[in-house]
Amino acid sequence: MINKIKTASEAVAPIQDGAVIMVGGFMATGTPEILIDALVEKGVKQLTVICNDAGVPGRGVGKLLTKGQIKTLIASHVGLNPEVAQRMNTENEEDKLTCILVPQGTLAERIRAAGAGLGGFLTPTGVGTIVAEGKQVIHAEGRDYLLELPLKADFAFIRGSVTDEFGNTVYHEATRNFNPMMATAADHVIVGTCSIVRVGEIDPNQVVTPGIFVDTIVGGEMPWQI
Amino acid sequence: MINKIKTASEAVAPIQDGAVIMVGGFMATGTPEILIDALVEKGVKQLTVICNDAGVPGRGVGKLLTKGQIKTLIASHVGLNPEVAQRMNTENEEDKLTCILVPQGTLAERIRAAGAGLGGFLTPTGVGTIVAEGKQVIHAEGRDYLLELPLKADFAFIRGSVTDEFGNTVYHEATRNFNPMMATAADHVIVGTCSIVRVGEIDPNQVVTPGIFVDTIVGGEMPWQI
Amino acid sequence: MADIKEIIAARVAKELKDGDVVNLGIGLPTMVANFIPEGIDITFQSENGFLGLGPAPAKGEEDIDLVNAGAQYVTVKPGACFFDSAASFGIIRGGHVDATILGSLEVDEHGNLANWIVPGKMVPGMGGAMDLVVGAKKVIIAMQHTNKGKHKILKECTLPYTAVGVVDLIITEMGVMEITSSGVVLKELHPDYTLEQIKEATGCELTVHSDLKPML
Amino acid sequence: MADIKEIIAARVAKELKDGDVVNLGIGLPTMVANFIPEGIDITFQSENGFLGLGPAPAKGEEDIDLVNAGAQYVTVKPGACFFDSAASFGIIRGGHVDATILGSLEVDEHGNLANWIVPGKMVPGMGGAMDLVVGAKKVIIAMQHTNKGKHKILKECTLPYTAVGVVDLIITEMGVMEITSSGVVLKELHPDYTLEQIKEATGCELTVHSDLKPML
Repeated sequence: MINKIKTASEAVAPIQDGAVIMVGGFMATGTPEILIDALVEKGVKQLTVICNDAGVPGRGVGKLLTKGQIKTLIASHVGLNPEVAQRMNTENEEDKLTCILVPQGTLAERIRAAGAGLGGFLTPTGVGTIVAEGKQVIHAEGRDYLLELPLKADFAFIRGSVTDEFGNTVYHEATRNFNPMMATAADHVIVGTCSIVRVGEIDPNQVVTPGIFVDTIVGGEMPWQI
Repeated sequence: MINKIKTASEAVAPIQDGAVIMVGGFMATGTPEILIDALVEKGVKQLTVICNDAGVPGRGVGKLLTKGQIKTLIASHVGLNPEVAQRMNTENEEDKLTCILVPQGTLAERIRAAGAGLGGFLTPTGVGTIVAEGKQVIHAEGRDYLLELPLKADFAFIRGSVTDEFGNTVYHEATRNFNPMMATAADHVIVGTCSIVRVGEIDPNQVVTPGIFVDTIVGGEMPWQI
Repeated sequence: MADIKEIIAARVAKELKDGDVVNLGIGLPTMVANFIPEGIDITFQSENGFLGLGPAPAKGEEDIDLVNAGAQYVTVKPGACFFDSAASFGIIRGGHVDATILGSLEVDEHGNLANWIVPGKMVPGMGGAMDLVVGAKKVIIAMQHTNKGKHKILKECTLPYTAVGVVDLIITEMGVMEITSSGVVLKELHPDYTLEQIKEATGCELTVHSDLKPML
Repeated sequence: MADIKEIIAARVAKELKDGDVVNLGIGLPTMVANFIPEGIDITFQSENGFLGLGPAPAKGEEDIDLVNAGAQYVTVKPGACFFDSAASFGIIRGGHVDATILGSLEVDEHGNLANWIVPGKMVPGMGGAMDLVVGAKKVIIAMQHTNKGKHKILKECTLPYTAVGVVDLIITEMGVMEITSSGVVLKELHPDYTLEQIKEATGCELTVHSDLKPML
């Protein structure tokens, strides 16, 4: 079996300036902090980050934001991290953050669509709002829908609770959120996990993310990082 | 808590002639045979059945077919049940079966879309084939896709391995197949399950079908019915 | 006089029926859970990925993997289940949530809702609100009737929409209002206010229901 | 001479690389699993809902909840996982299957495939085949070169398509052929056959690769 286990700095080594990275987590619950920390240390810039939210200062993608590593943030909610507004409104063009807001259900579904080989989907969410701007409206079976397109990434940072050496992963409680979809929608998937076990130790009925989606496994993720 | 537990005949009592019924299972593995048996006994006719396949004679939806209760079958594969061809080609108009074939991935996704409130989705499957007939072709990001529409039903027959009294359900091994999507896409969902347990006995991390989707629970489903 | 927020939350709770699946927004709506009558069994959904949301944990008993969509520690009740965000919004958009209760900056007489952005000022993002109000069977707006005297219930929203034509019911400290095809209908008036006061506090025409009741 | 089906299956197995995810069709393709060399780790997908498909169980050790897409009893290997049909076809359509191996009634020089229906005669349905050939990174057709002498590799399919322009490789008992933008290229010829024989058994032009090798 191919050995997928690496250190966090080895895992993020292939990531270059300008990369598109999906980061699991919801207000940093379910975000692999060890991978974020390694990326902060590596110092790559001009990143496009796709994440439900902007975390909070000092946690999750908030750390990348503080370091000025994010050029574009695609998220559903950024209100709990005041740095987002500051960086969106900065007069220093080089530091300026572009923030693209996507309804949470649409964000989850666009990521799923990319992973599942769908060319898009029709959602009633956002019809008649500014979210509809520039999008095709399709009338089907008596109702208007927006055509939303798939969303892919170069890398995905996934946060597992238990991962076997093949990459099969389960998520504990509310840490699951965006992680399972993101694991399917990036060219290169890195799992930061709390516990690495041998192949066969996870009941096949309980696996949430199949190991075939996982390229790299990093152990040592903690239940909480400050 | 509302009591959802009924006998099989009580469970199928609301089903009338002409109903649209989704039936979980893949070649009858994962089909709730006790519910099929109750429907055979009830004798309703002119049903539209949505199922991956036609089962085999004497198992799964094959039993309904033998009794002439199905008017229209929506499935991806019917080749392993020779009765399908016989009934499609019968000269007796009243007994004639209409069979609508849908690619398996498209069938699963159409059912999911109905349950998830999507107006449809774009799939590359079927482009350039007779499956595309009558469907809108949408060009997105450099590729042609078929617009496929959601598929709903009046009733869903779901086969659980373990179900708690609220309806939370897990599926063993290959019995899962279409059951989880169908549980979301019908007005009235009936689970035939092998084992009914108390609320709280299933680990919340392992539930596959949330109990909110389940209207009726019928115990006594067996690992195999002959 | 009881706390205004408690008055609103208590009244909202009466809209919920045994067996309902309900999503509560952040802030005031969260308080609705405290007013569910005995014998009424509600399943609360948390859009970050579970059903069966319970009360806040006791101090020192927080589970760090278990927070609600507002990033607060919570508990789950027996019969809960966890799932991913795509499944969560499948439940929401698919019409499997009986009622969503949320606050708003503005609501108008067409049932349009504006609660996610104040251009040039506040850009928090819509989170799950756009999906919730489009998908839930019943949309209940629970909010203070005015913003320090400024109208929030209007003829036309002035802020960008969250969604159009989705609001079913508005519950404030002054009354209970239904959005109908002929505008906003006042069904209950709180005894602390007069008809004149609520009309003055409302930025659109308020039709008084022929069987107007006191809001209790 | 070895069994024709075994010759084909053994040659197909050589196309697979360590770590590949592979879906095997019913019939001949299923035999490919018997020819995977030591040290090559393949994860087999079963489209009815799992990864990590293993060999058939011993008589009497069948698990009734564990069958493949052909309704035969199977086993799973350590590291397997189960999922639903939507997830299964997400894996397939999403390009996460490295190779799909299936038989066919007809293939043509444009890479078009026809293997699911013979109008007026056989209407078994497409099952998962249409999704598999559109989604898998590599589509390998493993079949006997002709149907009792009747051409199966054609200029144009005569039967309704399963999909258009999807076939990468055709492996028969006579040779290994690649579908390119300039038609069907013969890359390997089985030593039991002459160039003339394979050309005669093929219903379209067969370009012989400049570095033609024996099929072993």
